Amino acid sequence: MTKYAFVAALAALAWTAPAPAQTTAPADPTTEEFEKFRAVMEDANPAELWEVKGEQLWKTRRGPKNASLEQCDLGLGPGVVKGAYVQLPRYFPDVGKVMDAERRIVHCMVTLQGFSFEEIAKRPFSSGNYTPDPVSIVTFVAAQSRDMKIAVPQSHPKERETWELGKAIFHYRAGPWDFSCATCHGEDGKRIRTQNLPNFTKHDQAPRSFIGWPGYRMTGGVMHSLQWRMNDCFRQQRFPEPGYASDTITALLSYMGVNSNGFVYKGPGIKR
Amino acid sequence: MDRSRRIVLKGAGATGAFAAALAAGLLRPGAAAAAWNKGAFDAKTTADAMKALGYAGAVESKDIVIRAPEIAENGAVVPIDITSNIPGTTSISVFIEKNPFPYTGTFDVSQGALPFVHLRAKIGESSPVRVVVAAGGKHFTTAKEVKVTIGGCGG
Amino acid sequence: MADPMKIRATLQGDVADVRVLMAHPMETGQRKDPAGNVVPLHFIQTITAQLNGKPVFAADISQAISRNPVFAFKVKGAKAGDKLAITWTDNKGDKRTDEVTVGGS
Amino acid sequence: MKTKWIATGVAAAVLAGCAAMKDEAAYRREAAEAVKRDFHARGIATMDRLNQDELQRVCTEYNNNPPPALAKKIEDAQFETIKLPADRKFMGDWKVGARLAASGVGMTWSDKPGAAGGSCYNCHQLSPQQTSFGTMGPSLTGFGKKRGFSTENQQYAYMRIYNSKAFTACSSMPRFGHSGTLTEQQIKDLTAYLMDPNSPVNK
Repeated sequence: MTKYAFVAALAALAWTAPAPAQTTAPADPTTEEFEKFRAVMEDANPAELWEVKGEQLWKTRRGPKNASLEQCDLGLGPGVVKGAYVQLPRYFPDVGKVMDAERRIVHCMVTLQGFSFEEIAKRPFSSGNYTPDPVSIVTFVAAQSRDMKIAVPQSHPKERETWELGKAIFHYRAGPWDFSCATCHGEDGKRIRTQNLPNFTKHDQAPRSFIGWPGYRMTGGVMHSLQWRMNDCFRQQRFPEPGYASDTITALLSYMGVNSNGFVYKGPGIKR
Repeated sequence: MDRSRRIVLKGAGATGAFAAALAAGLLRPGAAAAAWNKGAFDAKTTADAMKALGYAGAVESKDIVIRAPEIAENGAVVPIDITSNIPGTTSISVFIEKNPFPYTGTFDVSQGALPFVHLRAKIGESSPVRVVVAAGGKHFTTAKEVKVTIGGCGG
Repeated sequence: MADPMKIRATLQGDVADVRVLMAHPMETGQRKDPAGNVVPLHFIQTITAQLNGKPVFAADISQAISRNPVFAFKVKGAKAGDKLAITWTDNKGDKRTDEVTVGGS
Repeated sequence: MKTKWIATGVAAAVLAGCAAMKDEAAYRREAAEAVKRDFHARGIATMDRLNQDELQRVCTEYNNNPPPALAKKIEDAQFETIKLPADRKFMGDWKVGARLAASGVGMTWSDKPGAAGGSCYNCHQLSPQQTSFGTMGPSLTGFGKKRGFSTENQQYAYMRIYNSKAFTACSSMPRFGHSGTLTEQQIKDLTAYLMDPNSPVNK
């Protein structure tokens, strides 16, 4: 049967196409119920346990070079942690690259402390009782930007290019299921199951994800950073695995971060 | 053994020295764990657990307030606030009826705490959360249903 | 050794509002690790709190309490500068005590 | 003089327009290069997954909104990919379909080859009893009851699941048959879940 014969047969049955899905989300009682308890959960967030751990790791002399991270330059000068997280990703002249927070921390662990990037990248995500050091450290660093405005810079040409690249990767459809990041995060008011999907192309919604990370994830009871969030999104996207602390991840975080500029960062979050 | 008696026994040595001994790890954990009611914790039903705790005759009360989500965002971490408005409340016990082992814990507030507790529990499937309050040697109870659903991509 | 607790004890009149975060896996004995092996039961069983050395709150709990447990309770008759100590003990005999000053940070 | 200014202005505008378009296309090319450089194969998720087919390329380029003629061309080509069951029977077991509809696994690097569900509830409301459902796609509650339990509608459901792009060029819905995610029998079971009068979807 040709397509047209088939469509004609359907039409003969006076079958009408379903009304298009609603473009604006109706008031969603499930979401409202979750929101009621969000403040309760945030008030006592196990993420604080990793803030403490991360601070120790930041200050302790470790690694082959027996150095602390207190000379690490997160963009505001060596050792300046306060406010650094909400201004990342940014361009770093010493490496000629844009780096996100965790990538920069790992860079400092490699250059200042002598750790091996390959070793860190072998097991970069939390599972069970294991939390990689960069995850604890980024939790500490992020907490030092609590209640500060997100201000990811776009003054250097490389920063603007990185944002553009992030936008293009965000919209890149591929894989067996034809997904891009935008498939789930390019429309307003959509859900997967009961989980809300912020539209990252919109300035008012992008912060809804960016602000919650690093986050204590109730599933598994582990601490996760944005590096993990990007990794697991690509898994769900049915893509191959993105490299840890790679240009692709930095570009996506640049896209999300800049789109969140002007909003107040609330510190490490708690996630479903 | 009655929980409040256990606290009194422990309270007998409750001086700065006791706290210091605890902090220094001098007291054997076995001493503190002696009264942990294994029979109740191992019970497969709320009724059996309540029997093991001596709560079998608990009467329904509107003076116990349970604040928990109607639908939990994640069954692994369900926030529960319990406040008892019953005068003389000495302890608050929690049972998650559909969990494999319903008895979740007892919070002793007889030694100077207000009759309130916040906890976060694992709820395997939609279930009533039952609370039993001990007050003046009597037992009171109420329950609230918490729904647990599938949240994310499921993969 | 177990990681430290995070305790906050703020003062509302003469009531100390206590909130505690504990680092503990709270294994139910039913979970499997990625290799498919059952992770044995491992959970906090008892919690006690002392205000200046005097017991003020206690709990017996099961493995159904969430991983990395969070509790809040309220202690009467507290004043700024009081010492609040919390101790937990788990089913393997591991234990941990941490202390904060009421009304402190 | 004046006309020259205008002419220059127009030329500049055209140039600027071209430059902007060129930039976007350049970034799209760069994105394709970046992912191919930064990603690695893991489990069943091989690197060839990053190569866009014609449909993926067009949908990316037009932000899922291609010109109508191009959309029609894609839809016609996708329609041709649909393999109907040899026995022309579209209905399987709705009970098996119910399990497939609720399963979100399949095709990720942590999944085993061949182990896949339909992920239907991630995006659609189906049985009114299931309160946990996504809203990315339209509600399919009462699918068969509303449309009529005809063979044509069974075939339509089968085709939609097999290759949704045959009807909407840049639909968000995966091509479950075309991509080899679901077998013919699994698509039949899902069709039954939508179209069987006894299925909870139609209750």
